[in-house]
Amino acid sequence: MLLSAVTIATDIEVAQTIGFGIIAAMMIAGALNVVISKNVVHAALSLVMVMAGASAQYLLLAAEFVAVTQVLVYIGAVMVLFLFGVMLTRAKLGRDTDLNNEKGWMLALPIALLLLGVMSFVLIKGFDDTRISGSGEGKIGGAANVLLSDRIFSTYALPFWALSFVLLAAVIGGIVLARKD
Amino acid sequence: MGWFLEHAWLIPAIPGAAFALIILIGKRMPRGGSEIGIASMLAALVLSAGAAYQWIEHVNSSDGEAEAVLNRWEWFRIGDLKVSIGSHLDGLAVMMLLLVAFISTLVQIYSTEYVRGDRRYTHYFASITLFSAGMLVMVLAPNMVQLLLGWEIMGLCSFLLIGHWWEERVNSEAALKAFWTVRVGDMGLLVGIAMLLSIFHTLEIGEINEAAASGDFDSKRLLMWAAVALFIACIGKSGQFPLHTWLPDAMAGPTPVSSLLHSSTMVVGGVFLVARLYPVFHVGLDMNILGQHFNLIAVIGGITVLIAAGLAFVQNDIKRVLAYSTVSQLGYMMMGLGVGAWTAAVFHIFTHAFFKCCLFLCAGSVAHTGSHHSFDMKKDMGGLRKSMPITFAAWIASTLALCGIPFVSGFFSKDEIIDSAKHNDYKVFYLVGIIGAFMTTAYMTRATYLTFFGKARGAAAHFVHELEHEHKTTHDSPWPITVPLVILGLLAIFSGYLNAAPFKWHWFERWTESAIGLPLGEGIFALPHPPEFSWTSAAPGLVLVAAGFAVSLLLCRAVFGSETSPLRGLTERNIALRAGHKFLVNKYYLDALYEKVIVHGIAYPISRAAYWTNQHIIDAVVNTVGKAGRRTGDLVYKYIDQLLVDGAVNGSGTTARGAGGALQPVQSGKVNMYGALLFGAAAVGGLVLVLVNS
Amino acid sequence: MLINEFLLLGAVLFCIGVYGVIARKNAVLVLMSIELILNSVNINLLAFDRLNGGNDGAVFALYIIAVAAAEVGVGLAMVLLIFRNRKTISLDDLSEMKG
Amino acid sequence: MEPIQDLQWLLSLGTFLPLVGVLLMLFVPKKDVDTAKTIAVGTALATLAVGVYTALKFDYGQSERLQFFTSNSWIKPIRATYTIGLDGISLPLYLLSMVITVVVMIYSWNHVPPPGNTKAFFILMLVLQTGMAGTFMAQDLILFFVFFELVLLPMYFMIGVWGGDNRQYASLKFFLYTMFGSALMLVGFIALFVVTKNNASDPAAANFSFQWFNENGPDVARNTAVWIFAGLFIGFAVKVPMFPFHTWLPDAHTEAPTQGSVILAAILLKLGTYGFVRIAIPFLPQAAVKWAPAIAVLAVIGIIYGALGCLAQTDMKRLIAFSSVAHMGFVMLGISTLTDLGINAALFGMVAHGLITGMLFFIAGSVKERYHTLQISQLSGMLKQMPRMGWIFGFCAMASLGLPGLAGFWGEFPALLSAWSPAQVLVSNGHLDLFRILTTISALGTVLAAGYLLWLFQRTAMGEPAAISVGSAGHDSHDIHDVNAFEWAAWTPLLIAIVVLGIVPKLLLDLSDPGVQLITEVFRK
Amino acid sequence: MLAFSSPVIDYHALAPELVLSAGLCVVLLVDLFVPDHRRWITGTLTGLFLLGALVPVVTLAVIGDDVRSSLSGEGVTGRYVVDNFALVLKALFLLTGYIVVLLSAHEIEEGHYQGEFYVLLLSSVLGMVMMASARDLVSLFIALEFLSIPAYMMAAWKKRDRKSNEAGVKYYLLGVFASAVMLYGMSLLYGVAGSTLLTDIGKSVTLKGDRVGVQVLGVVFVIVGFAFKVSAVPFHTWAPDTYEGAPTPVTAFLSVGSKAAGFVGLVVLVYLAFPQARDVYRPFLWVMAALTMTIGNLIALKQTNIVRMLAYSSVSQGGFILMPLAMAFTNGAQETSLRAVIVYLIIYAATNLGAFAIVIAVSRKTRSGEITSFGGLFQYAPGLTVLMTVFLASLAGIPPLGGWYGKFAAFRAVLDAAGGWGYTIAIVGAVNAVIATAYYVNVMREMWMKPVPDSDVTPIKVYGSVQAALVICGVATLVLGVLPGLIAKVGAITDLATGP
Repeated sequence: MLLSAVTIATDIEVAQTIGFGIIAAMMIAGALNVVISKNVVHAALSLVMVMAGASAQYLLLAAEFVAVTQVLVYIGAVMVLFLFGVMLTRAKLGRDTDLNNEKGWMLALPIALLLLGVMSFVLIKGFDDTRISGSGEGKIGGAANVLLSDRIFSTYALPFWALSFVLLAAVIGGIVLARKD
Repeated sequence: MGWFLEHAWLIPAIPGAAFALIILIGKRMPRGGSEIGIASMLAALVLSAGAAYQWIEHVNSSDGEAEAVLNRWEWFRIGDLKVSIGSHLDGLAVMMLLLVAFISTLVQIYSTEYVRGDRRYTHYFASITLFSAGMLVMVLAPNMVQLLLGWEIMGLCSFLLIGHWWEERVNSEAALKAFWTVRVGDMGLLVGIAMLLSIFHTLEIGEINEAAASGDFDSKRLLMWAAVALFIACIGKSGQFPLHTWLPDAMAGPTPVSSLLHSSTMVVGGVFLVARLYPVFHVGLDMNILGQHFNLIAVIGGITVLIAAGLAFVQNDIKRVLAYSTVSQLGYMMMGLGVGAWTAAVFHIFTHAFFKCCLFLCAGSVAHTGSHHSFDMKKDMGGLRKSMPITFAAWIASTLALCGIPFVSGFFSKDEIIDSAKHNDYKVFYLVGIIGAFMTTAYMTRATYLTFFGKARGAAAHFVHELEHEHKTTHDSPWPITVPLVILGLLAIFSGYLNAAPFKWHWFERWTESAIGLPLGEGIFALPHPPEFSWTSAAPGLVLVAAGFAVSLLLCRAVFGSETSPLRGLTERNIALRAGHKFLVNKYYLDALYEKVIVHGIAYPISRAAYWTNQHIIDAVVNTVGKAGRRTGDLVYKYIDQLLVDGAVNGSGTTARGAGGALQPVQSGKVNMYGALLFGAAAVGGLVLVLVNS
Repeated sequence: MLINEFLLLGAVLFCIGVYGVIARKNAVLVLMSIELILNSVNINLLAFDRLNGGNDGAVFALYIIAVAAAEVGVGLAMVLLIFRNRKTISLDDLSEMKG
Repeated sequence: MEPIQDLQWLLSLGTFLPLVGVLLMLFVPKKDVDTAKTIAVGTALATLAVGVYTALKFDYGQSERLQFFTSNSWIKPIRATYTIGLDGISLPLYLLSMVITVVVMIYSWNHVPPPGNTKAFFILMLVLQTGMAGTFMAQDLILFFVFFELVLLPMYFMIGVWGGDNRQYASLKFFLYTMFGSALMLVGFIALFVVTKNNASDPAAANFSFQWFNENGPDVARNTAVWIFAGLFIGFAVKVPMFPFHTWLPDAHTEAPTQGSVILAAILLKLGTYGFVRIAIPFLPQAAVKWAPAIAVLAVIGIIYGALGCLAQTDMKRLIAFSSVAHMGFVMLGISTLTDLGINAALFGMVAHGLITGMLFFIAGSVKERYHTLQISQLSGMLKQMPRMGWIFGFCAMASLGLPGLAGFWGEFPALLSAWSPAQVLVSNGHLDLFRILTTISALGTVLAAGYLLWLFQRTAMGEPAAISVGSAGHDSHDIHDVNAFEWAAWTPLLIAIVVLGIVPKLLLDLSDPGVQLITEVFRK
Repeated sequence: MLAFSSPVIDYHALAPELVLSAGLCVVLLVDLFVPDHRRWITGTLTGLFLLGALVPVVTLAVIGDDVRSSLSGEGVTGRYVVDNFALVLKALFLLTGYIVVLLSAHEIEEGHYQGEFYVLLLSSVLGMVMMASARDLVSLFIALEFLSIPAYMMAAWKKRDRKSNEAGVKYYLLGVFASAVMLYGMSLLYGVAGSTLLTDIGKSVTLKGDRVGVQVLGVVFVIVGFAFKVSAVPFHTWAPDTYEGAPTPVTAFLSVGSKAAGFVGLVVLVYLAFPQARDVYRPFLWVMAALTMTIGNLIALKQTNIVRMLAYSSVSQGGFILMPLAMAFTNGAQETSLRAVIVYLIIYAATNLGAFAIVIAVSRKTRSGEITSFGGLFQYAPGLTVLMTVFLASLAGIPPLGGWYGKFAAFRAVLDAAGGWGYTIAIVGAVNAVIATAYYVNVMREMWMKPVPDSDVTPIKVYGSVQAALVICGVATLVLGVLPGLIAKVGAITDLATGP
């Protein structure tokens, strides 16, 4: 809402970029904390930060419905699940030295860096200075959401219908597996 | 052309059928199948005689060269190659037919007595009948395939008959040795036939001979190799040096077998083959080395004559003496063929068959009646001339023939070979021939002396003693034995007159000559005409024969007979020194003495050495080759097959399993590892493909 | 704005997630790392959506969010299951079967 | 060459009749052994009767043409057809498979090896029969392949279940070897099809029938053909077996029950050589020319090597098994000459080897049954204890070593003749000397054959019976009895065939020659 | 405001899915009200619905000879297409599901959560059925998750069994990793093409221009996702562990249904989305095929547990299916390749399900998964032995059992493609076919030639449902081997091959 209200102008891009930069830095920091933190709860909270940041980025990308859904589903539901998971498995709430594989980083780091190298290489080469069109016309506000919902209920109706069954199955199965008997 | 000539195929067919009959019902026949065999042989004999008669008529009616009588049916055909089966009758074939049928008949009659009561009486007659069939098939062969058929059937029967008493290992060993050695030669026959086919594009003997004689072939070199290959087969079959060692061992078989197969008929198969394909050998093996024009056949034949004759001196076993003698005589035949005396060689086949067969049968008769189945001349014989007069007479007649005493059959054939060698410029072989004659006489004299003269020893002494006990002076073998002996003895004396050069009687030559296939006298591959007989050229040979007789007799008397001889004195002294007359009686000491005489004697060192060479080098080579083959088999099997080839296969299996094992650590069970693998593979795959594609 | 800003952010998040799933032993933390990856995908999709127009990317992203929720549910149910059976949620211990 | 299309049902009947027997037997309770045996033998006899009827109806004047021919669609999408037919080349083998099955079944009547389970044993034999007969009548590569492989499993079980002590290893080896060969062979088949299809002017007409390959195979480019031939070569060479793919054979033969050995020797080995004659050489003549020297060399190595292997054996059955390597070497030598003479010899050799080695294995089986051992060193004097058995053994040994007048000779001798003067193409490629050297070496093989066979005969049959067999070594000598009725019934046909074929080789050669002429025509120029 | 135009739905085309989803609800509800001793009702119902769903598949095949789409008017280019290709596979999935139901009847812990199990099974089958028709990235993704998520849980269904837990978790985690990678790839593809429709992607992914790298990475990552599903090496690691730990019927289901679904996804992608990206997918799939066959086989040689052995065997069988796929679009081999993949899948399904059915039947008595526990099976269960032999021989590719035709078709396809790639992989395949035989034969040997390990030769009681499954699989294996023409004709599935 905040950013979508702003009229589009080239100088705004600067602000957007700055905003992006700040949020991105925050997200990366959070993400790193998720994977290296020694405290499970801290990791979970960092994940919240990443999620929120992502939501903000979605707004920057003029996808407000997704952004809202992100907040609702991830921060609202998934994170709660995670925290329940942490508690139900009686993980230590404080620091825990037993979260990582021994020498796990020695394997993980090269792979991650290799992937990063490959990905950034192709992305930079492929989308060198491609710009996202400044105009968010037709994408902002209620009209955009209508379009989105039209899409969901016409073109992507079948997957949507399937998705409901996926969730049903996940719930049924999850209950069976998780319940104590 | 004549019924008998047209139906000559019946001659082998009847014994063949008889063989089958004997196998099937022989055991149930009153005489164990022998009657079938004899009947079939008689039938074959009659048919052969008829064929011979008609052939002579045929020759007489055609002036000049008589065409061979061919009667063929297609056996099978593959593409252009047609192989027939049937009969190819010419002088050579007719002569062989008659010979084989005749001798077979006599030997079978002889055998009814000789092997009476044998546990495999029926088998014996089956085999010997089959042998005759095989030999007749070979003799009649119009092509190489049929010849090979007969050839191998003879080999089989030889194996069966040598090993007739297979309960004893020695006999079966001898049978195997015979078969293998001959088989080694047969390699040459197989390859040789293949070569002939590639040279002449046919397997018909008539056509091959014609083409070879007329020079109608592509490569003389190939023809030479073909002849060499075929000759290797002849060496094997006819016991020529260096494949002669099986023949003496083959004496392990019953004596009639030795007389039929291993002296008179089968072993001349090789000679027959050379005679049959004479143009091939004559043209192919005509070598010219260092300006000396000679034929390989003659070389081998000549070597065999001497080597075998030398060996015959040191044998104690009478059959072995005769066996070496056979080898030596076969050498003569080969030598005759080699020096170009085709008729003489073939004639020698003819006469030799009678007297050598007779000699063997005599030996058998002696063993059967006089020496209690022993063939050891020194141990179990001696002094039998009075008690077995018929046998003795036959023996003497045959021995005379073998030694080439004038006016007895052997003289006419052997002398012509020697004469031809001289006449055709084979000087060395002339010498070989007369030296051979000398040695022949010498060893035969020794054998005769040991068997029939002197004092009866061992089993013979026992036999003589029993006779005295029964107040009889003679006890010869029963009639089935003596009748053949008498017939053969007479033939040994008189058969030679069919081709008696001194009297200018050349019937045999006239009747058989058509089979040579080569022109006489002129043309590039022509044969020389046989020499005119003259007593002067025969004289050196005769002198040597006489000398051989004399020397040998003296030596024998010195060792075994005369009490006044200085050599005898030696033994006297030994007795005096050592104590007692036991020395005389005891065979062992006699043997020792005999050995000493041999060792210190003059004539013997060479043959001793030759025998040693034979036993320790040539025979050892044969045995070693056999052993080495087996050993090689062992090694190849053990190391190459089981370790290498099999190992490679099993190894690859093991490697596969090993590789599987090596890969298992990937499957560590750890999710993180799996994840790392998944992402890592995706990253690497992405990287590689991105790099490749951009 | 350059699209690469978002894409590279996505790439970085992706790789951090990958690092997490490999290096982490605690099952819950691995699940969290996966969420990082899924988020990076969403950022990508939305950036491309913005580039291409047509809302497909946004729809895709929404579905991914839904599926991710289902997956997390299932995942945590399984984590509880193994915790109940083994009293630990260390993935290291899940290696009874191997080879 | 237009095939003759009368009596189209006959071959299918002959091939699949055994399966009807199998179906019937499935309903027989396991306990009711006699009924099962009766059905099995009855089926085999009925099959043989069909075979004899086939032979009677065969037009011998036109043996180069396929007869009883029929062609139906089978697997349309891949253009495999159900094309069957017999000509003079396949008829003898087709019949031989039926005769051998009957004979083996009669022998099995009271010779089912441990662990028993007669019903299953007979079922396996019937299934084998279908596979064998089918292979020889198939006129389509895929059909051929299916039948070719059909024999694999029954034989595997026959060796593996009813075999000797080391049966599991042997059967597995047999199986894997054959699989290895047939996998590459299948690749070769398909490659051949694809290549011919792509070359053809009318690719839509392409199919897997032999006829198609006969017409289009020779046009394949030589280099490609050589590679495809390699695939086929390995497939067939393993089955033959040629050196160095032979090592499965001694093990399989040694461990197999008598019946298995007989079928293996008599028919299964022939599938490989038949494949060469029927498939590899006529379809890819240009590659055959390239490969012929290599095949010849391997064949001769096989001859010598097999013989040396025999000399080293201490086990009678293993010795006979090794002799197969040598004999099949002669067959392959004949084939490699690419001449009518050589290939005819090979075809004759196949039948002859089937009869003779089959007999030898029968004897080995009966000896084992009586003496409870096949160690040559423990056998002796068989002739004395069982004269008939001994002489039959001697007879077969003689036949095996290639004595003229018996069947074995006509496989070896013409092969040698042909090897000395191989096909004209080989001569013009400069292989004449090689072949001539090989001929000489292989002639040595005949000597070695005489060596090991007679040596075997001497050691086992001659001499006095060994102590072990006269009752002192823990079992009764009344085990040792001469040839019994079932054995006579089973063996007599084979023995007669060995003699008859030996004396009248024309019987087979006239059948096969016209077909062979067609195959070798191309090599004569 | 734009008016929402409701899509016109072709209910006939969607009927199989609808029947299944209805079945899902019905089973769920019925389960609530069925007393414990009547639990079999749920299983039977599930089976009936699976067969019921087959009815519209048949009618669609018979009536609708043209291509349909769920949303009328989209035709071939639709996002959800019902063509012959899809129908054949739908039928395969439904039958696979049915056989798994038959196998599950007595195997899933009796009385516990049977209803829920069947619901999950139905969902998973529904996901597969959708997969066969999915023609855009979103549908593919959803279908994949739809079939996977229930499968994760089914793998862990034996709740008290630590191995089963482990199997579920591993499967789940690896599955999520793989779908994460795949999603990233999909996002890239979407970014490049601007559309989620596979045919549009097919037009854009040309490996030309600046964004080659992005395209390549997208293709690779997407393939990785499906390679995981088909357990291609090196993405196979989960398979043995999961197969071993999961309840055996689930293992059968995973090794057949889930794998087939993965292949369907791969096929659709390769044929519709990547036809111009041959230089990327061919080497990638080629290497994977070679590795999959070889490594799967080599490790299988060492296995002592029958299920684990079958797991590796199924890994290597996957390699044989990948082989023709790698060579699609090489020298016009697309049609034979497609046919090879489908035929192979069908035959493999029949054979492998049969093998697992035997394992289920036998392990009820032996209570062991070791190969040695099959020792002497022939002595007390000759029928099972013969059937198992049939299945194993079919897996080994020995005529006249079905497997040979699958192998044949695969070889045929790669040789059709000709060239070095094709010939080389064919040789690799041929050699592997032999290695594979070794471990199949090992089991046969155990059954036929070894003694019974505990000398207990009481006959095995085989439940009726398992018997039925065995009969279906056995007959299918035999018939498909002798008359492969029956299914080779499903090669009218040229829709995909001729492509857009």
